[in-house]
Amino acid sequence: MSAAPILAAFRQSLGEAWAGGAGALLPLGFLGGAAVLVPLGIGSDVETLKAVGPGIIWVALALASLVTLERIFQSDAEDGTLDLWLQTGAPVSAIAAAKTIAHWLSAGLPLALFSPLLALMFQAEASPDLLVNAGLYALGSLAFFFWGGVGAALSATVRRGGLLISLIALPLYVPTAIFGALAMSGGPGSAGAPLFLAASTLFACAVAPYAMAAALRLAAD
Amino acid sequence: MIRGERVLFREISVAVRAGDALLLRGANGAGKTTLLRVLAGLTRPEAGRVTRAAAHHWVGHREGLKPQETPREHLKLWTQAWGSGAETDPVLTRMGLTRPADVAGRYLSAGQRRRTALARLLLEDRPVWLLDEPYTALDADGRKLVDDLIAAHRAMGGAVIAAIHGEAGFAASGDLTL
Amino acid sequence: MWSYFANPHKFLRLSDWLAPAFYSLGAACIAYGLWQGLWIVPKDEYQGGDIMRVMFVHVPAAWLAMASYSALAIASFVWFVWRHELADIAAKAIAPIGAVWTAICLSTGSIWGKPTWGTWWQWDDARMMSVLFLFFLFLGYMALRAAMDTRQKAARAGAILAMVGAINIPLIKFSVDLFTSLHQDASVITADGPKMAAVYLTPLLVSAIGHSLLFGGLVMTRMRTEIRERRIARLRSRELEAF
Amino acid sequence: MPDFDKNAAYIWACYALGALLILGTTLQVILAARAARKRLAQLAANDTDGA
Repeated sequence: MSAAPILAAFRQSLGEAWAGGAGALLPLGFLGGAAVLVPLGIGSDVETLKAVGPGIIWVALALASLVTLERIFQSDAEDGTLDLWLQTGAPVSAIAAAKTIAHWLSAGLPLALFSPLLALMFQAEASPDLLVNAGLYALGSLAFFFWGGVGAALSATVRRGGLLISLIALPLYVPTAIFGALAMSGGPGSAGAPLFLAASTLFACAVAPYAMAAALRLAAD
Repeated sequence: MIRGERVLFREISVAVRAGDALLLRGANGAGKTTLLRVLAGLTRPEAGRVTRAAAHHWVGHREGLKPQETPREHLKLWTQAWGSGAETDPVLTRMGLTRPADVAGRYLSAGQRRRTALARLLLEDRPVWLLDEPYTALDADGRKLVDDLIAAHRAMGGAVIAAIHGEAGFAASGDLTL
Repeated sequence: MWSYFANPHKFLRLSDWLAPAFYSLGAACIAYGLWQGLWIVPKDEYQGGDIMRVMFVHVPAAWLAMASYSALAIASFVWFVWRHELADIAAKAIAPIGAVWTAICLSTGSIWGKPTWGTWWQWDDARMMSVLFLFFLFLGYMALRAAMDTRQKAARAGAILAMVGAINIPLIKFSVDLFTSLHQDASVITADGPKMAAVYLTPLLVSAIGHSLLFGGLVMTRMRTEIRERRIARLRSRELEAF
Repeated sequence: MPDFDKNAAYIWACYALGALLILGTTLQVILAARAARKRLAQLAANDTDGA
């Protein structure tokens, strides 16, 4: 067995994510748009915005992952590509993971890298901490994409599966959201939180591909 | 094999040898596609098993071509995925896809998409071809091309299992009516 | 052992008398718990006075919320590994009933919270949060099953999701505990554990047994219904084919 | 009726809600079971007619 099918799946997904010329701009616009609505909704009080800012970015990341994941396996199931990937002989879990990572690279990671700017808009002090936070957002969003991928694979053959993905993924997003927000709170107990965040992301990377593989075999059946 | 509450077929055994061409026949909904998918390992049979002694190619009724993918990109991708190292240009020429080679899938005609899917058969030499309605959407030229490909494949000792609804343009070595 | 229980006919015969037995015993236990809880048990000033009587509904519901998800996960696992149809029927039967008890747990917890904490919803209570996410797991499971077009697909998709949920529960629980422990130790509901006086413990245990029996009876009845529904579907499709 | 302190309304609300949900579920389950049994009996009767 070689890694060639896995690399090819990765490459195809990257191409797919960037198709239409928008690429990462679309999710970026989504994140920006969703985040900018918040001050309009809750007012422009500096202290309030400073307090809710990190959390808003987590929520926006979770939403962005759900929005981008809706089609990743569904389109494969519809156009017959899934049948081909299942017959390459490579582990389906590895192919599913490759596709998920490709979509994370084109939607999750750019959002995380963009987060310091948003944090500044939410009145955070400019400091190197914002870059650390960007790393935490990147780490956490990877878990979002993997768990969301499970929902996406399970609802690959369901029409209007987007709502279903959200319902399935929501409880699975909880640990990441909690550890992530905790790591940025600076309060008591926040010291260990980045480690917990990393551990829960690792857990997602280890478990989700197998669930995705089982779900994709089902989608093709 | 059970689909929903319907038993499609039971106790079928399918075996092909080198040079064989097996035609699957049956009315719409009889289970031709399902049997092919079972043979390809995509669908799990309720009972029984499939023993595959050789690698196979799969061309289903969905082409597997992405809307943003051009035929050339499609063939490159699968050459890479299968590690076959085949040249794509001769294949494109053989399939009559030179002109639309760089047109994205969403702008191709149904026949051109089908030709692209069939082109995968030439990327790597695999003994068994599983074809689901290979003539769909093809013009007379295209049908002739399919017949030629199958003839060449069988001459080289390959086997074909195809679900075909109408007339087949080649002499089958066996029929299986579902 | 599994193959014995996996036989739908044997199940139908067994549940024919077992389900009514569960119903009557469960009703008797719940009635005893109600009587004790509402009339007999003295109010506990440390637990906020009479309000702690809510515990005789709330705690059994919380226990069943967790037990029913465990049962769902086990049934899914058994189906996934051994493909016994009855295990899938059980999983399908458990989910909505489990969701109902989870909803009871959430709503009574919320009503209990208002006079004790002053709010209908306490984000700092780890148990309420965990049960809320459990509720979402149930909802997702039911929605996924409903979205699949054949029963085989519903069974497979449901089993995958139930197992993914089950291995995530410890992590969710841990993260929620961590989240709440940092804010404040708000748990007023300390009604669990053997440290409770026997006057409360016995009626509570009897109530919990009663709820469990009722739950078991309902699941069995739903399984019987599902077995019959599947037979109906089979007969219908046979009629269709005869045409 | 027992006499509770200031929180009587909350207690009764809890018990009422629990009873409502449990009885409602039980009713639904039993009705569904009956309907299925009846339909199956009907179908089975038709089946033997046809055979």
